[in-house]
Amino acid sequence: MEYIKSFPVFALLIPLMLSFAMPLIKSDRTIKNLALISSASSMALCGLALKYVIEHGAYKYKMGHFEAPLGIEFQVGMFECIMALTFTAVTFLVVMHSSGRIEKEIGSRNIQIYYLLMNIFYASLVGMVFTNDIFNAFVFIEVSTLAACGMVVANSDGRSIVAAIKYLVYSSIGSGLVLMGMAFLYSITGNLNIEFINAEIANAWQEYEKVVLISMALFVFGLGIKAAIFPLHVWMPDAYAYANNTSSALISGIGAKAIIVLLVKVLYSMFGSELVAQSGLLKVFTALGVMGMMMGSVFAIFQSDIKRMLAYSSVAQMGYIFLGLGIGNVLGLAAAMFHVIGHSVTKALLFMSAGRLAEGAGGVSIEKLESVGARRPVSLGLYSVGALSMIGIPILPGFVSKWSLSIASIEAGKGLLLAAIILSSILNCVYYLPVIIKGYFKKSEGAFDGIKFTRREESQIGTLPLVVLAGIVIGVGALSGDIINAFSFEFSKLM
Amino acid sequence: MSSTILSVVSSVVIPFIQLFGVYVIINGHISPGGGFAGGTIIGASLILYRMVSGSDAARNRYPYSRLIKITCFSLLSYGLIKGYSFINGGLDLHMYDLPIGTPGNIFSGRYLLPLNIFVGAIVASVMYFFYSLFSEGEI
Amino acid sequence: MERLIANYVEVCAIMLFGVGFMTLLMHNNMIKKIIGLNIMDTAVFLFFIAKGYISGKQAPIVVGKLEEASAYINPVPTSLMLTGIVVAVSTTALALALTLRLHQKYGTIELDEIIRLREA
Amino acid sequence: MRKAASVILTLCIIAILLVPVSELPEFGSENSPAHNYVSKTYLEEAMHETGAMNIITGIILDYRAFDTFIEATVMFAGAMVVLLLLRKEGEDNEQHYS
Repeated sequence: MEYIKSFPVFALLIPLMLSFAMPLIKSDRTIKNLALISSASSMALCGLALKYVIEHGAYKYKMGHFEAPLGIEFQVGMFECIMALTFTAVTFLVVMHSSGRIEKEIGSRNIQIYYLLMNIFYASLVGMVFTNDIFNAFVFIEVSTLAACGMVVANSDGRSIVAAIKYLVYSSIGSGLVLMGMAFLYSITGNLNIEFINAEIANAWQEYEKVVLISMALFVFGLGIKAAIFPLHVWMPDAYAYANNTSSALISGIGAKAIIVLLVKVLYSMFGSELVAQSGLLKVFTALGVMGMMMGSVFAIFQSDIKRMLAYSSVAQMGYIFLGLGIGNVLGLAAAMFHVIGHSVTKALLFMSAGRLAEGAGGVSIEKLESVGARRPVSLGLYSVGALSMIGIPILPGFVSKWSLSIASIEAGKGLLLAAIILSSILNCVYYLPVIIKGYFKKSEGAFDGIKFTRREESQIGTLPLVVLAGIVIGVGALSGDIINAFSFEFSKLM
Repeated sequence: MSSTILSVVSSVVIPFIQLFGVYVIINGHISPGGGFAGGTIIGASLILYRMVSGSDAARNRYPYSRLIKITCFSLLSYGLIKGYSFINGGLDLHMYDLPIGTPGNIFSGRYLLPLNIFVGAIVASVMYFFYSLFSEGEI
Repeated sequence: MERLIANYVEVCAIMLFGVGFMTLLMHNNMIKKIIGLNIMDTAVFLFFIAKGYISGKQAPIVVGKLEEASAYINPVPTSLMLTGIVVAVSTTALALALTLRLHQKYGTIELDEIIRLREA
Repeated sequence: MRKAASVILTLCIIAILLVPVSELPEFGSENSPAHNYVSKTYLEEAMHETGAMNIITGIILDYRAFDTFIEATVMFAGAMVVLLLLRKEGEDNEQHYS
């Protein structure tokens, strides 16, 4: 009896159970260790589940005693396991990096509740990736929204409260639309499991054509608001910029990505790819993608605050992902999902190293970052690794996803997108390179007095997770070949 | 708000409200109601007690430490019971399960009764949390 | 068109959704925005439960003997909406708590004044 | 200007949503696709498999118990965030545990 089949469930239950135990524990040190243990164990369990799936293929895990249409089930496949492993790995490194500096960021009163919300947040993302039941995914979206909102206001400064309210109002509208879409879908299919809905839609399609189209549009708009695509991204820059470094690294790194994974599951395994192609949604995605890439980068150029710049660059990268969805062929989808992994790892690295740079330079504005390399050599080095990946230097994941997106668009006969990809990459350089150039080469007066040129900036423990994350970024770039093949094999079954 | 009429009437009414809330929770799997409805009723009685007898008396009677222990204990045991039955069912281990019993009486239904009680406890203390945090900012 | 009159409950639910959405967009006061959010949530719950209703059937509670399945309404939407209501309660409590903190910090809960205060 | 734009936006959202409503099965009709074998199985099997006379409780606490478990976490997370926001100084840890 392979107990390994239930590992995804444990990967989700352990952080939830530990978060329920946290209010009873009083010492902050134990709470930090608990958070570290729970994210490490989730990562290990997801890794083992991935190993099992590689050997034995995908399987469905029924939660409790009842089969699919009655009970809830988990779909544990290659796509889900790779995504869950990425999310838990990023969380583990963010938690390890935050344990040294959380007192500085949010004061020592709310540590207990902060780590509680962090545990609930990433457990709900793992659940959102694995679940095969649409209403269950909706409840996971709600938990991740509430926990993310709590993490944004943890540093209780006025601007983060305004950002959190905007975030909450927008995602409430989003979840209202998703629930309305689910109501339409339930009224014509009668069950809530993704595969069963797909089967029911196949024969209910002719009779209730408009209902299926409208519910698809509601799902796309609802999840689009939560994933912050271009025109609906208004809440995102404030939420990422004014939250403390750890929360913005976590929420931007994996928060919006799980919604994209859910959107792909909803579109391709619930509605079916021919329905998606027929409904003209691909043109909408391509348009949103191109607009997002352009406008996101343009906004990012004019930002003076480094964290807002990174937030707008997230909007641009979301544009890449939607461009990949809009191309419509298997390679485009695989490239988009690879970009989800590459971007989630790189963005977490960028936000954490940018936070350290801001501390070194004593402020978030980019002008202050002149010759910050003297004070924070390691952080700036790691920041430049992330920035080079974003720009698209070969070997790094950013380049691989741009490269495969352009191949996919040529294959799909939409060569015009090539121009958009190249133009957006140039725009990326315009707003990523200045920070590196300012940091290393510009010399502002008074920058060097009172600094002893030691190689170590501060605690070695603090920079270890960042170095490991930079290694992972390079590793993902190196392993990109078989990740994309795995995804293409997986999506060729769905297409 | 601590006029004698209010305190006398509430000291008579609150036990019956809580009794009714417990009834709704216990009979959740037989008659309409269940953890959520019963929990809200008990939460309302806690709020009524806090309103009438003032926050100091309420803080002694329902201190934050006891409420957070009850909430965490019921969440943990909900997770343990249901985690056990997820693993037990999912892997078809057929390990020991509570008997279903005859559907009519209270101790029927495998884990329905304990789960209803835990959910009721969670909902009651969370409602009380919301009220006391919004009104005085402390529990 | 006559189907719209037959589905009058769903039409009212969608009207309510529009009312909630408009309240959300029109007003700057945070409390009114939260009221708009609640109206939208209630409209979605009404729509979902209306889909489960079968006229002339009783609630899915077995009283005495279990009658055959066609004597009861569809239990699934009602049980889903239990979860939806709890989600709406938590989101509203969170939004109200944030409004309270806004009032403590900026002295006002008009969103446009707060943005002006922040810019100044 | 903003008010006019939001009124127009809301009206066209309502119009868009009313289009599929005109195609949905009648309200309260017996044979709409939503009342398919899944709800029939719930109604017939719930009492035997879960022992619950109240079928709704049987569904939320046994068939779809994972849903209700996550939803209890929603409530708990909501309470914790409100506690984080509205807690005045000297509240939680300093209090002696009776």
